[in-house]
Amino acid sequence: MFGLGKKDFTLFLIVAVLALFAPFILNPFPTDSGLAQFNAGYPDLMQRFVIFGILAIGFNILFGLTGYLSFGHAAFLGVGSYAAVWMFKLLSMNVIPAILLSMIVAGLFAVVIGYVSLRRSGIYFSILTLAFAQMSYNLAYSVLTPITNGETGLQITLDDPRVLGVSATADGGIPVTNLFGMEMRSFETLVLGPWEFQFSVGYYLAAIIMLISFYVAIRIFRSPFGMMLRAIKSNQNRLYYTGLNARPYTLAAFVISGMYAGLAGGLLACMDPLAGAERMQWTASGEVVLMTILGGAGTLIGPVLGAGFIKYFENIFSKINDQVVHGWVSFLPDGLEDLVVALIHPFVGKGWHLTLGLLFMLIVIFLPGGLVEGGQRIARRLRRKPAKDDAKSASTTPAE
Amino acid sequence: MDAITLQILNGLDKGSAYALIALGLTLIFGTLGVVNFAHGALFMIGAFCAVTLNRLLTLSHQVVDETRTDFLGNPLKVDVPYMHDLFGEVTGAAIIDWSVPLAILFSIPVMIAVGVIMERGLIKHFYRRPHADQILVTFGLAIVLQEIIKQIFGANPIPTPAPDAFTGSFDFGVLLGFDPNAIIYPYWRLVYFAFAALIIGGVFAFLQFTTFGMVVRAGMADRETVGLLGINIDRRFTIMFGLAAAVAGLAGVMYAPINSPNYHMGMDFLVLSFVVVVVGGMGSLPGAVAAGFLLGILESFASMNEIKQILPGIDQIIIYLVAIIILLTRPRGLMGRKGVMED
Amino acid sequence: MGILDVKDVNKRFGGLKALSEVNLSVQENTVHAIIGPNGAGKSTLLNCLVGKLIPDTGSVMFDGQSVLGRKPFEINQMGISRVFQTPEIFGDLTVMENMMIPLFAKRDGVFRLHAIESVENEATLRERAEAMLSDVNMLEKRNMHSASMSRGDKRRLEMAMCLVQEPRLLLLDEPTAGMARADTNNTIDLLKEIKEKRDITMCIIEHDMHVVFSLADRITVLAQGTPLVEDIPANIKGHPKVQEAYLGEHA
Amino acid sequence: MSKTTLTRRGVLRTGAVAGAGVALPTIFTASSARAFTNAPTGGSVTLGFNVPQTGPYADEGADELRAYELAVEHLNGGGDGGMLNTFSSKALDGTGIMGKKVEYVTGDTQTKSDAARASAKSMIEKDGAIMITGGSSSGVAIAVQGLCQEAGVIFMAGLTHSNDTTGKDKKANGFRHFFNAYMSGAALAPVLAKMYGDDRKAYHLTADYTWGWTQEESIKAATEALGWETVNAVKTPLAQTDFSSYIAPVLNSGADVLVLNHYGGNMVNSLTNAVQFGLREKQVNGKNFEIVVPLYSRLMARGAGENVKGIFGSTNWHWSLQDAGSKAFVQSFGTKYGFPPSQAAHTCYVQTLLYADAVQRAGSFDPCAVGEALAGFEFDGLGNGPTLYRAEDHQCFKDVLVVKGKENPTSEFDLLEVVEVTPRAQVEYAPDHPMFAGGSLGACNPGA
Repeated sequence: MFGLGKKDFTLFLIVAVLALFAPFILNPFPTDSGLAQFNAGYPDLMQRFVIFGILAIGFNILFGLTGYLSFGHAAFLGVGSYAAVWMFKLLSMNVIPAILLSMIVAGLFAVVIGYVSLRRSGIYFSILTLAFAQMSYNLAYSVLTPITNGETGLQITLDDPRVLGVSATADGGIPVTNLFGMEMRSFETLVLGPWEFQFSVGYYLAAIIMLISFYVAIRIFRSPFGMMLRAIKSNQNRLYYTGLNARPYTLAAFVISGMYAGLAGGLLACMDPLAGAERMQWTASGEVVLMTILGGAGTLIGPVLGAGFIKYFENIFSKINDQVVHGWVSFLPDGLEDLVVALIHPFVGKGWHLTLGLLFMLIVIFLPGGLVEGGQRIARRLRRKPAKDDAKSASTTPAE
Repeated sequence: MDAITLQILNGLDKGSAYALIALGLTLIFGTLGVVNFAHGALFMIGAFCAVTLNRLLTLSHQVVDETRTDFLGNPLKVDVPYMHDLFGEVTGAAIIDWSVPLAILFSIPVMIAVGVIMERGLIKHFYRRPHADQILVTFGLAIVLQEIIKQIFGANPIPTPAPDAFTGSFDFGVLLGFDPNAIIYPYWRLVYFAFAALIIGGVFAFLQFTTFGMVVRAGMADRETVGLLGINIDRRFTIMFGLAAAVAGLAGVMYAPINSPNYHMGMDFLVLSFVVVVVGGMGSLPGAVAAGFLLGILESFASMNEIKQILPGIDQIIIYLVAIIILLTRPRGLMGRKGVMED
Repeated sequence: MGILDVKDVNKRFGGLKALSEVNLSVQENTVHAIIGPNGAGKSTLLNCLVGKLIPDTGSVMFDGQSVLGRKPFEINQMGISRVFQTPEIFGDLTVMENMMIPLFAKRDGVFRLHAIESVENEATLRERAEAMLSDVNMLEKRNMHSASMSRGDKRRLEMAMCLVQEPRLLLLDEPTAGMARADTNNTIDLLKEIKEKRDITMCIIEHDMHVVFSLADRITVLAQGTPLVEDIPANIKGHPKVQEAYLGEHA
Repeated sequence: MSKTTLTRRGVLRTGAVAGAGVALPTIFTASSARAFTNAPTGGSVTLGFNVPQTGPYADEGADELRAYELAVEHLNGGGDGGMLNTFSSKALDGTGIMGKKVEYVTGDTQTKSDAARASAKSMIEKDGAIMITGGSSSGVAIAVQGLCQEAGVIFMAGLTHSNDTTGKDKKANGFRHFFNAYMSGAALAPVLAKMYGDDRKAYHLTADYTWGWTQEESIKAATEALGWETVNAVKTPLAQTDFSSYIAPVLNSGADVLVLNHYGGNMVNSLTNAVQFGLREKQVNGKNFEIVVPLYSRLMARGAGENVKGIFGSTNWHWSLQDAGSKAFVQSFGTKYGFPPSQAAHTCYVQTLLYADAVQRAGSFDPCAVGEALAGFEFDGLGNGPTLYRAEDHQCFKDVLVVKGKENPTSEFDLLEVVEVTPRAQVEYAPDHPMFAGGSLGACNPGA
């Protein structure tokens, strides 16, 4: 179906259903319950899930297939965002030209960086990409401020030209990003008993683009091109003596993956028209790497899961403060309540980094191969089948 | 000319910190084949060894001073360190004053223990895992370590001064025949440079002249062959990890007076030290040291006004620019061996 | 004029003369073996043929075109395939995928961005791959993860990968090095079969004389970087210079 | 799913409904649209406290959060009431805001524009926050202020010192109580001239980003107006930790004053390095070499330890002030937490009270009504003397403190002493002053 095999089509269908019903799935707890803190079904976070999903899918095309570990992928996200915001400033608030330009600019940027960096492999390649990204970040934060607005990040203002749109709305406000009139920020709330579900235009645009990206990624994985990329990871020497030049293949993968990042950056700017320089910092690049490894490098769905996992912790755990924890355990006697709060305290709110770090370690120790591997194990156990070694070896293992 | 000499001094000083961290990083990589993203955290823990010792020495009891008031208008409680009670005010103050050098002694066992526990408890299980897994687990560990430090010591930098004898600066230029005041240099930075040179020399001598070192070097060159000789290389590697942790920790202890330690200082140095290691050539000890000093000096030159006026922002990117140029002209860094981490 | 002509090739590594005045001509549809003791320059010569090394002087012509200065993949595209001393296959891929890659290379050249097409839909190529696999008795292993196969199977697979490209010249670099006797015999049988079934030119670099005598149509003996003799196998066996070269090694 | 009720909380404009009609099922019928975003419905109102909880400013963020919690306690009638008792406006009575109990949610800005906006969006979209406040850097403040303008909620800035916050990036929905770089310069320069003479040669080291630049510009203008000469101004990378290569050349430049336009970790390190290099022991041009840190923060000064002694700078507020408001605040903060509040805590506490008071006086949570109540509001009793929230740019005008590092601190909090309280008149400027030109407030946005 749609040129996908049965398994892939099923996977795609599952992802599509999850994406379309995310507002329900991510809001399992009634709004007034103490557990509502864990609901993730509000527009901004859902948008982040799918947008960082796109970023990780793209990164996985490079890393999962070819084994080239780029440590500078955030740079493409950053230039994508800048390109999109500039489009909003100069042309119009319609998201289509912004998204297109962000992909083109990121693609061109990737051609240049990729052409140079791919002259080396292994960690030397990683450091080259890291160096390019850090240079971009440092310059964007300082001397390139006229283009990037440095520390604050590039914003849209009332006196932008916007030749195909308006500089300011009739009531003096800054116009809003939209798709032919549908505003990205607008959303509807559906109340069902104690539950509240939010349906955001921006989220659905991002989700549809994510599904298209996911579909394209599946096709790439199953294509001769994708096979060549896996061959590059497996044995570049053999590839050379089989009459194939690895360089254009890796460069193409790098550029495609850079364009995915640019698309993600552009979408971020569409949902919230601000492009901050921190998007390009090495920690942001590292985050993409972590998302991919955490989910399962080289698997189709892994990177999306990894992206969701990290963004969930960043946005949900950081907001749990002592007052909230007290709310949960208020049924306990006072002394015990304070003790429980004191025990939970280091891991939530300002301690969310600690929880994330611990989870990184636990996952990589107990689930080599990431969340997908974990899921497979659970599935196998449920089917009460003994774990087979060939199943494990047949799945693509992460690169060394 | 004096400006250039001054920047060379600055560069050597920055370079010594880079070289010390990179040395341990490349040692761990060369012997164990592990990409250790937690190495910056070891440097940070070293610096906090100095802070901890300082805190321990200044453990105090409170004495109420009725003549003064605190911010709420209550009588002021003055902290009196137990050291003053134990050794008298003068000696006690002197001991506290020397807490950073004393922390060297304190940190060595602590850092070796941290290193050995890390290796035996965690890293050991990742020797045969892909580098990607190693990166993830050590990165997770780095976050955990720095968050623990943050929970204990807070996020703000903590002043950790050098002993009074080493604060202040002296006129280095006069020694070299420049005008007075041309090259003023802080004592502690000279101490740091000398200390770094000593440690680097020590590590090289240890690897060069002891049997232990020779086995480790052989293991770096070809692990399997050494394993076949029936030598228990794993135990030696554990010790090497402890040693690398101690080197990073000592670099941190001595760095504390230069910049007040904070919990994220490890991450600040991590990327730079990776660049240093790779520019030097993965797994090459002399390469790491050479690259550390080279990048330190170039960074100092790039921050000179005369250069910044011609190339605005060059000091922001110099290290990365140099790394790119070196890696493009020398495929495996300055002294890298073929085939290391290239697949 | 053969299909491969090596003329006056010299190669130095620092002070060491690896190849000196090598002249060699491989005729179409023959099996030509190059033998010699260790350090005779066999591997250096092979690397000069496939583009890994460039000789200091001399020329290497394949079918009237110089291969010098071309990259390995360009030389492959000219029609030279290579089998390595230790089998080089795509270990992370299945046997079938290993077979498809050379077919794509043959059809599409050094690079093509066929990123949206599906491998599943390449019926013609799949048939050819399966035919080749059945020729080497590996059809039932087509979905196996290739890294998990025995060394003998890997060797077969590698040969199949080379043969499926229908090369005009197949270079084999010590195809039986390090193999047990039984495996060696299997490989010899395989090569014999290939030779009989197809019109193919092979050039075998070999250390083990036993292997080449049962296969080769012509043999060149290399010693200290220079060809000693070139003749049919029957004449090589008793040749005094060959004896000397090999005995010299054993002494 | 027995009963299905339907409400509208979303920001949905009629145009969008028409456009989105295809995507949205028909069960979404437009009900009576409320006038503004997140109008509180029940018996409580939610405020969003967006402070750095991770990263280098985490301690400052923690102090801000303490102040917010204290403010909420006081608004809801708990504790000793703090500055509610000294505040010149008596609209607030300790029963929450307009009778609604004050609740709050917290978020982590990570001191990154992106993360701060994500966190603020989450508080607005998920938790229904009606006002966002907090932050510890200008980049974040400007970014979040922009977001609040778009989303239609009020933004009460926390610690932000850049001229741009109420200059070229000012927004109708944003309000700043904290002082700015221009005010630092205007307050500090006369004191410096008095202490160090008016023929000094200054050398600036400036953090290479927008806040650093505005501060350098402000201090330069103010000192040059009094006769100082600027020998050189060097930009330093934000990520710099070792400033030796920037500091070493200062002595040979002919300068006799070093101005450090740095904040946070940058300030701690550059000041420590400058003292290490012995600058303060030197004589240049026959005068003692001096160092100035125009923006002081007590929390950061702690990181520099002994090195701050005798060094001049400016600050928005300090706990040693003896007016009734400051004393009341220090009393309740100190009693609750055991140490005195920082200037960041003070400004955050005050901003919360000012917001609550404005709502009470306006009689509505509508951001436009609140904005009107705040604009041009004159008040006193909140620690800085008589203060004006200027209508033209939403900047507070009040006295500015010139401080210097204390020689004999009695505790780890007692690091600064107030040298002079610069009167408000001296730091005022016209709304169209060139350093603040280029932006406009625009119209207030109630969100729907």
